[in-house]
Amino acid sequence: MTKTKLTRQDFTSDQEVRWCPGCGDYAILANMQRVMPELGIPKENIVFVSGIGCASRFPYYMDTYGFHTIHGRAPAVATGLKLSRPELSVWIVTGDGDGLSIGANHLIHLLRRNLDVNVLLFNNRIYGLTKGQYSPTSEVGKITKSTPNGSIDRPIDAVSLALASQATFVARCFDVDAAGLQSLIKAANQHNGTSFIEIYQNCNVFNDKAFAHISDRDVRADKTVWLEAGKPLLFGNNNDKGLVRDANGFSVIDVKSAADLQKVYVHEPRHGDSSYAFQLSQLSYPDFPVPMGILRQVEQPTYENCLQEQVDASIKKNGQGDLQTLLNSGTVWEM
Amino acid sequence: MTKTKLTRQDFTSDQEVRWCPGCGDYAILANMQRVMPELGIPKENIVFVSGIGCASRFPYYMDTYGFHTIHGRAPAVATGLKLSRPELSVWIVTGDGDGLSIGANHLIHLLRRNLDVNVLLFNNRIYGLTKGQYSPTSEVGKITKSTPNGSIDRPIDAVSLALASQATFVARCFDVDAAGLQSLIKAANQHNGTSFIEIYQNCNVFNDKAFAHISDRDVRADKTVWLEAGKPLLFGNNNDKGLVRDANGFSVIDVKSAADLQKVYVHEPRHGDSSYAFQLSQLSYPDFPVPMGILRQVEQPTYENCLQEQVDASIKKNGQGDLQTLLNSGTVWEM
Amino acid sequence: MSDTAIDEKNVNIRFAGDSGDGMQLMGSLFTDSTAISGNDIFNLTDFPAEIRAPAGTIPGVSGYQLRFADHKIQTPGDNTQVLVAMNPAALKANIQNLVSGGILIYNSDSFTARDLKKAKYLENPLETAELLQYRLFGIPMTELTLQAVKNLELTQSAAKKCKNMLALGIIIWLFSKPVKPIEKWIADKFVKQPLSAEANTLALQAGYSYAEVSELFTEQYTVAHANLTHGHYRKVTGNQALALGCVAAAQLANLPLLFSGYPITPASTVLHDLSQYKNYNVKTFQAEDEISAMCATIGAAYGGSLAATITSGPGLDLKSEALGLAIMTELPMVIIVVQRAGPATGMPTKNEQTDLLAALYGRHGESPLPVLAANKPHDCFYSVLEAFRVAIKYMTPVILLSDGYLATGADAWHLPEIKDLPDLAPIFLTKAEDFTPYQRDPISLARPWVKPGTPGLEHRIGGIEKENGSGNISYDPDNHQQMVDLRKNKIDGVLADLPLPEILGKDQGDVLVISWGSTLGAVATAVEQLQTEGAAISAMHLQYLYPLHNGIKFIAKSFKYILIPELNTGQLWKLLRMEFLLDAVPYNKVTGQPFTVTELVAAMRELLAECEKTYDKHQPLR
Amino acid sequence: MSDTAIDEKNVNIRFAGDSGDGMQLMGSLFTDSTAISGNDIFNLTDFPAEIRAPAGTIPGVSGYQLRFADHKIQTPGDNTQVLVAMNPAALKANIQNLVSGGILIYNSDSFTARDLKKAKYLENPLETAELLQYRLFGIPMTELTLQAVKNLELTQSAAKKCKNMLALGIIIWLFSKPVKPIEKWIADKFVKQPLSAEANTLALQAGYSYAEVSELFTEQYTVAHANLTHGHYRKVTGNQALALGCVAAAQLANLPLLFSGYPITPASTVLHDLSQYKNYNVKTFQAEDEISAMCATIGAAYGGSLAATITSGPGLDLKSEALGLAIMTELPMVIIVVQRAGPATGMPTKNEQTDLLAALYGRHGESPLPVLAANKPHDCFYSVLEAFRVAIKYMTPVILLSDGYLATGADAWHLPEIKDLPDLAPIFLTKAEDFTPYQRDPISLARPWVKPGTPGLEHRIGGIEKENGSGNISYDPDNHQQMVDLRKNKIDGVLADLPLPEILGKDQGDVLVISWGSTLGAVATAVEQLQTEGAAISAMHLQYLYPLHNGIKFIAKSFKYILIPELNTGQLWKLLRMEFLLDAVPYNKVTGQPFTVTELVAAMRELLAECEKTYDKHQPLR
Ligand SMILES: Cc1ncc(C[n+]2csc(CCOP(=O)(O)OP(=O)(O)O)c2C)c(N)n1
Ligand SMILES: Cc1ncc(C[n+]2csc(CCOP(=O)(O)OP(=O)(O)O)c2C)c(N)n1
Ligand code: SF4
Ligand code: SF4
Ligand SMILES: [Mg+2]
Ligand SMILES: [Mg+2]
Repeated sequence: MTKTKLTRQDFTSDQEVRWCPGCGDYAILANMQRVMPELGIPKENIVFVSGIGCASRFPYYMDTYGFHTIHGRAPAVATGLKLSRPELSVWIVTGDGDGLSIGANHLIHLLRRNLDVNVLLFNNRIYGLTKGQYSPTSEVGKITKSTPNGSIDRPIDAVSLALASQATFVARCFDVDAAGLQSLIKAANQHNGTSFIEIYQNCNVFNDKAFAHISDRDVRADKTVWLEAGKPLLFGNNNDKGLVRDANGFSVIDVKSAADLQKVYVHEPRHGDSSYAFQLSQLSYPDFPVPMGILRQVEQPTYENCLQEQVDASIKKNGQGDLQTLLNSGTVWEM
Repeated sequence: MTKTKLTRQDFTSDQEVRWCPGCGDYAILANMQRVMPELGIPKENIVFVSGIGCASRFPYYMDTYGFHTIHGRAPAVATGLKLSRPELSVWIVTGDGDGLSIGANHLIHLLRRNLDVNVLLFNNRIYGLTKGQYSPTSEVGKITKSTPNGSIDRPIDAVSLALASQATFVARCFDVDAAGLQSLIKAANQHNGTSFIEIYQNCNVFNDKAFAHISDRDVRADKTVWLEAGKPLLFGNNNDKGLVRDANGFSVIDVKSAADLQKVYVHEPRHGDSSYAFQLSQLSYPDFPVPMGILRQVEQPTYENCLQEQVDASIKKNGQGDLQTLLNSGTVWEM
Repeated sequence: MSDTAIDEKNVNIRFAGDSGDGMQLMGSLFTDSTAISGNDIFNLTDFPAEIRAPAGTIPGVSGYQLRFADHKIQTPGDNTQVLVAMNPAALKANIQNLVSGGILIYNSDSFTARDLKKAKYLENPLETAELLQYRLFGIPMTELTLQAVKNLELTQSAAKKCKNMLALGIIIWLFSKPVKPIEKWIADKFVKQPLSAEANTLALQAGYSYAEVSELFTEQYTVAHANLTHGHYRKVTGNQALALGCVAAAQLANLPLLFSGYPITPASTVLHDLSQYKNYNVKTFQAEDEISAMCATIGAAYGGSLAATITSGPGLDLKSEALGLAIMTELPMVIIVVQRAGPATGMPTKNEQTDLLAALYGRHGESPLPVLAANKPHDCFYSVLEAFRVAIKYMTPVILLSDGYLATGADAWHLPEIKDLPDLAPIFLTKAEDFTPYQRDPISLARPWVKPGTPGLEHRIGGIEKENGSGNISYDPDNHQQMVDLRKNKIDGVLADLPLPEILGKDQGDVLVISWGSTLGAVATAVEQLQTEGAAISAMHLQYLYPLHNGIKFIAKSFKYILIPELNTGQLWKLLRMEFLLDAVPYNKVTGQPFTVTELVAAMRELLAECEKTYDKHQPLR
Repeated sequence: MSDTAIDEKNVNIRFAGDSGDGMQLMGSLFTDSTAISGNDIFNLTDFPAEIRAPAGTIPGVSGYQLRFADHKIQTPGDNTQVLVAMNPAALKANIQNLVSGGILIYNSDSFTARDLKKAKYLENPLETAELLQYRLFGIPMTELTLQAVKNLELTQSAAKKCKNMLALGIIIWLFSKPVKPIEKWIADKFVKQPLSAEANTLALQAGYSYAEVSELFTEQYTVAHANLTHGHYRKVTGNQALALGCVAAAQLANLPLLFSGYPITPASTVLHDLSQYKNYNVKTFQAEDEISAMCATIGAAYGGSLAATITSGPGLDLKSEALGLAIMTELPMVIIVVQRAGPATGMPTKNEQTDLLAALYGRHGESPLPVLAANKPHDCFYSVLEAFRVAIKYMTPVILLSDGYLATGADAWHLPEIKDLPDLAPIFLTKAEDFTPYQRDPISLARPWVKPGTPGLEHRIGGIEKENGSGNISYDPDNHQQMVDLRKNKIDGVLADLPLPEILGKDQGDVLVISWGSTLGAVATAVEQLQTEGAAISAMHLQYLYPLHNGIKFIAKSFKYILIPELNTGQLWKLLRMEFLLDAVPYNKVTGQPFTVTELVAAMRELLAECEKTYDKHQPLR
């Protein structure tokens, strides 16, 4: 059935896509549909699980298995699914409200359990589906329908939170960066353990250009740094700037010579201590380039494997359970 | 009514204390009752709010106002209370299950909002009240009633999580360290914004000696480092060890000379970048001393003040609202 | 006027176009015109789905329906007599409600192949027989608009945006309304954008002139002034009235308000409105979820504020555990539930009355609380006041039910004088000999409301069962029984304040129709219509769903049949069986749509016909 | 034996001591002795509060009650005939249940001033008149124990810990039970701690000898072998039976089990038990909260596992939103609710039947699902199988109600043969022409169960209303009505499989008692007692609370009165009014305690007496 190489079309469902014209979600969908055939997974083994929000409509448009659950709970549904069916490739799609407001607790616990699933958090820094209230990632002072005088809570950084939750794969990307996004989707798929990708996504209706100051073509090179394992942290139009790291944290230098280049810190996503990645995650506009790409990637046992191992070990030790024996255990007597 | 200096007795309610004999909660209670009179707050202005768990019985024993709410929700109840009554001194008491399992999301959002309340999280790395299941802080491999083959989820570090949530005051202490605990309670009270104190607490019934490897008298000096602002990170019996910090993070050195001492990093809880505190929070037994005391303390606007300012500004701009005018706004016509 | 479809006593008009076409604004301005000229009004808005769909498609259609009349009206009307369709999708989505002989005004510029395709029309409906039964007026609205503003420095798309004003001008003329107030509105609104002001005014005037001079329309209509009680009126949606009610309750209670919520359709706009009323000592809190919003409400009530929260079905589920805590700690607060079509996510923009039993029984343990329901958009205001009155007097959380139909629908509200509103000021206990937190008022059974900060009254409360009086934790069996009984008796005691629900019509007869919530308008209209025809039918509307007035049972006995129409599978019907063993006939619909008067009249007629026969009363009809 | 208080057909004994005194072990070993010797048994344990209190205080008392009899029994008995009290607190907490003339055996070493004070005795009860009505046996248990083990190298406190074995030895002798099986148990248990083995054995033997030789007791009792159906029996608590039921269901369905839960009293031990059964392809998941546990259950069901979750009242509230999703997506799973005393946190260790309406109506929208209740500890096993049968056949979540009394109580379970258990194997759809996810089985109305991973059947499901058949999102009014009706009809269709509830007694008469859940034992015992006296009384017990069998209505008609005893304020009573307009007499108690047979008999007698008079049936009695 799935022998022949799949194409983008194979991953396009028959459902009419219903996001606002111009929404960043379209690009993410397109990239996903484009990459999926390259992963080599039979499409019947792929499941998209989402919560509620514009982002969470995603599963309807993928011609795979899909579950559009309730607000904030996709990680919990996905956990049950993955424990029940470790062989499936499970993708969670969530939004900044879905994943960081009502559902943040499930996300944290998913990450610390390290189930081998992939999380895509579409961060548009707004509640899209409910028509424009501020979200946990909205910047302080944000004027929205529910905050006419400006919001007063400090935004959550999804990547920092994921790191504190001990995520084993943490990455960040723009909706508009097709190449970057595709590479991250592939890397996430490769990773054994929970992969967390925050995608900065434009909601052109309720929060247009929320990331334009760093994502626009003319500023992107200067305002972001693309992280690559084993490569120095260079950015700027001609890689003419670099990040140097010392006991006081990061600082930016101009890279004009080989000597300068020497000073630039070499990205090491496999750092055992998550503090390095955390420090990266705290770099912010305008003082620093915003890190994009994979901040952290380490190997740790997955929850579903550990659980399966306990099951297997128990069978090995006690034999495949026999029901009659079980019932007849404890104090049994005959009348 | 509250003119005369209060004593410990004034903070002791008439309720019989019902923790297991030997429980670490007793020490925390005693210290709290001892410090309270020194805070100079009229006791009617103090409110303890808790969730459910052994720890959460705390409010019953304090002769102040108290609210024993439901599992995990104390931060949310306290938020409503503080928004409604900014002048009250609000103390949240929670456990590792209450605050980090069912209630972690409320905790995160409380911290990022930075309400001026104080959180005491009694971490005994177990569910006490429900008689001994593993908790989100239990170490991997923990054998409990619900994990006879050992737990498989990696523990949450409460302090790291608080830092990722942008807590403005983050500290850690032992139940058995009376002086430390009292000083932290006072500092938390002084702090303007959410203070978060994780208290390692012994549950002698279901998880005895969970912290003995670092808290016992004979090892404590070696296995922990007490943080003090502006002081070098020294530890060991005669302060003969120190923590050095460089681009690769922390390392331990023997401090034998003034030159050695020079190398030791000086604790700076007011660091603007929370990465420093995060890095501290990741130091763990047995390779490093566990940091105790205040990891981070910075000033940021409080949520209730910002909200009050918006109210005040609105009154200033529009005048104290007149109900009839409000009703008669919009399209009004006469019949 | 000789026209059969248009009845000048009562016109039902619907504006429909793409979400970007400004239909809501157009409708709202026309509503103002009719209201100011003295008609009674009722309007409904219609946002079909929660995500914006591509322009020109059916899911992207936005609608605004207005009924205006020369007499008091209670519903937005069953059918449309005039439909304004800005594009083929709008036509397709709304035509089925246009009465035969009705007026269809459409933007002929939009019936292009491209737009027809987007609307999934295989053939141009203008060229088929399907519109023959209507009176068609095709107007090149886009073109006329562009013409009207051609002298201004506008982009093509900005110019096109004015076509809703052109359409409005046409309608204003058609219904003989004055153009001046709208010009004034435009001038006020765009005071800082003179170009926009000019463009919109020109489009409006162009539409008006076009209608006047083009000879397209052969007649103009006039709906006379309605004879309503003298006074000031305003148009208000249910959600606006809820927000105003909360502010009013706080002012009448002389307390600050903390209003907590988590966005959810169709409740969110109340949070939006209230966040604008900060100078009324209103604080709003957008919580991280509904559990938090509920708990913050409990915290605020405990702190001595007026506290309320709002949500819809899924949020009610999430609040249920904390509601139990509110009941146990006996604190006053109001939980507003704007019902939408369920279960699960359901159909968020559609309307239903399916959360009644969840409001009553959706919590573990014996956990009674008062439940009441608003019945008209403007009644939402009074319902909030009543909910707070009971909450404060009886120290209890109260659930107030509204629904999607009330939330976005608007009616004409005869504005009250503040002095006629109830005094809600609570009495806080500030000192007491032998104070205990669960001492009770002998009559209301309420415990005292004590603010933290009160010297000498320090005490602890919580969710574990407590000894009556002392409030100490107690596992004593008899005490638990007593507390369970007390909590129930306290809520049942609310009845002491409540009059018997009024009867519309005679207090005996063939059929008694019992309704609750937003169906009042349609039910009352249907019953009045049948009463005019001489039928022995009466209606009774319940404001309180719990506790239920005992008198209901006795009144019901004086009728042969009881009919209970509901937008659910029979929840009040079940409740009345439960409470009074009342053997009523249910009439249910769960389509996400409100009742039409027509279908209710039919159901009532059927039952009235049964009365003629000799039938076993205990045989349900369906 | 001439003794009046001790009836050798039926003894009720209670062991009470400090939580640290090993009462549960002692009780459990004695239970085994009685069971093995052929008595029928029923036991209850009693942990008074959720936090351990200081030793010697009343909140620290732990109790174990056993009834053993020479005939079939259904309750743990109303009163105690023998009380073993290890300290004054244990005496104080339990003496009120000892029948006059009952045997009181106490540890006389513990009646010191210090222990009396801890128990809040102002005077030593042994020196007052309050114990005169009992037959007192003071035994210096601590001293005797220390004596017995004095030759071993034990700490004082380790030595003292053996006094439960000493007490057990005494009781074993008193009831003529063999001491050998207990010695064997000790040897097995402490195989790796020979010192403990020896100490416990010595203490046991010392107790036995003491009773035999001290001449303290003048008589020994013998409760004869009960005449039960031949076969293998085991002692099982309700919670153990739930765990076994889940394993059995998985084996019978030939599926792996994913069992998710969040700890909560009194449900947690089921999670504990199941976490030990991993070699039965059982995975357990301790979630971060109840919402997560519910959602993981949905995920697992979607994945094709047998999926279940367990909780108590507060957790049921939290699960309610996700339950709506389970209903909407029509996936099979079982939600077990072990009820405890509410509302809010309530009294977690106490028992109640107050979550029935929440199970039925605790969700927004029209969201019906089957609800059934277990009635005996061992019935929990069969109830789980039945719940899964229905869940799988009808593709629906099912709620199974248990309660705190069943959870920790134990009875004798006549073990089934596996081959007699139902086959639960589901049929997964693996291929289909024109597959759609909401195509339905014409009879059961169930949609197909399709496992992700099935090639060619890729599809999407979710909580938004969907088109019947295709499963596409649909806001169509008629479709919504159809789906609401379908979901309800599907659940009502479960009735097709259900027999009319059995009647205990004649199918007509004066009084019919209708019960549900854990009150069965007490109700049946009371009814049988009155039947023996010749009363025209029958009983009917409902396993299903939803859907309700129509026949109930017809049977009820053949009785003058219907009595509905419940441990709530009348929830089934309300339900039967709602469903059948049944005018029954409620008999309610909400004290956190189970019914006693005595109080039920009294209530029934009262109603039987009414039948003698000519009374208006529609006048409720209380
Ligand atoms: C329990 C519950 N509460 C609230 C809602 C309403 N709701 C739907 S989506 C949403 C937030 C969406 O924001 P986000 O997750 O950022 O997604 P986006 O629409 O921006 O992609 C909310 C509050 C709901 N569906 N369920
Ligand atoms: C909604 C809900 N779920 C579960 C419980 C049961 N419960 C009570 S306390 C507790 C955990 C307590 O652990 P922790 O917070 O660590 O407190 P500790 O007892 O260890 O101090 C649980 C699961 C509850 N009361 N309410
Ligand atoms: S509202 Fe925003 S996020 Fe949602 S579909 Fe439209 S543009 Fe995208
Ligand atoms: S169970 Fe543990 S945490 Fe709870 S009171 Fe006892 S010792 Fe303390
Ligand atoms: Mg968003
Ligand atoms: Mg704990």
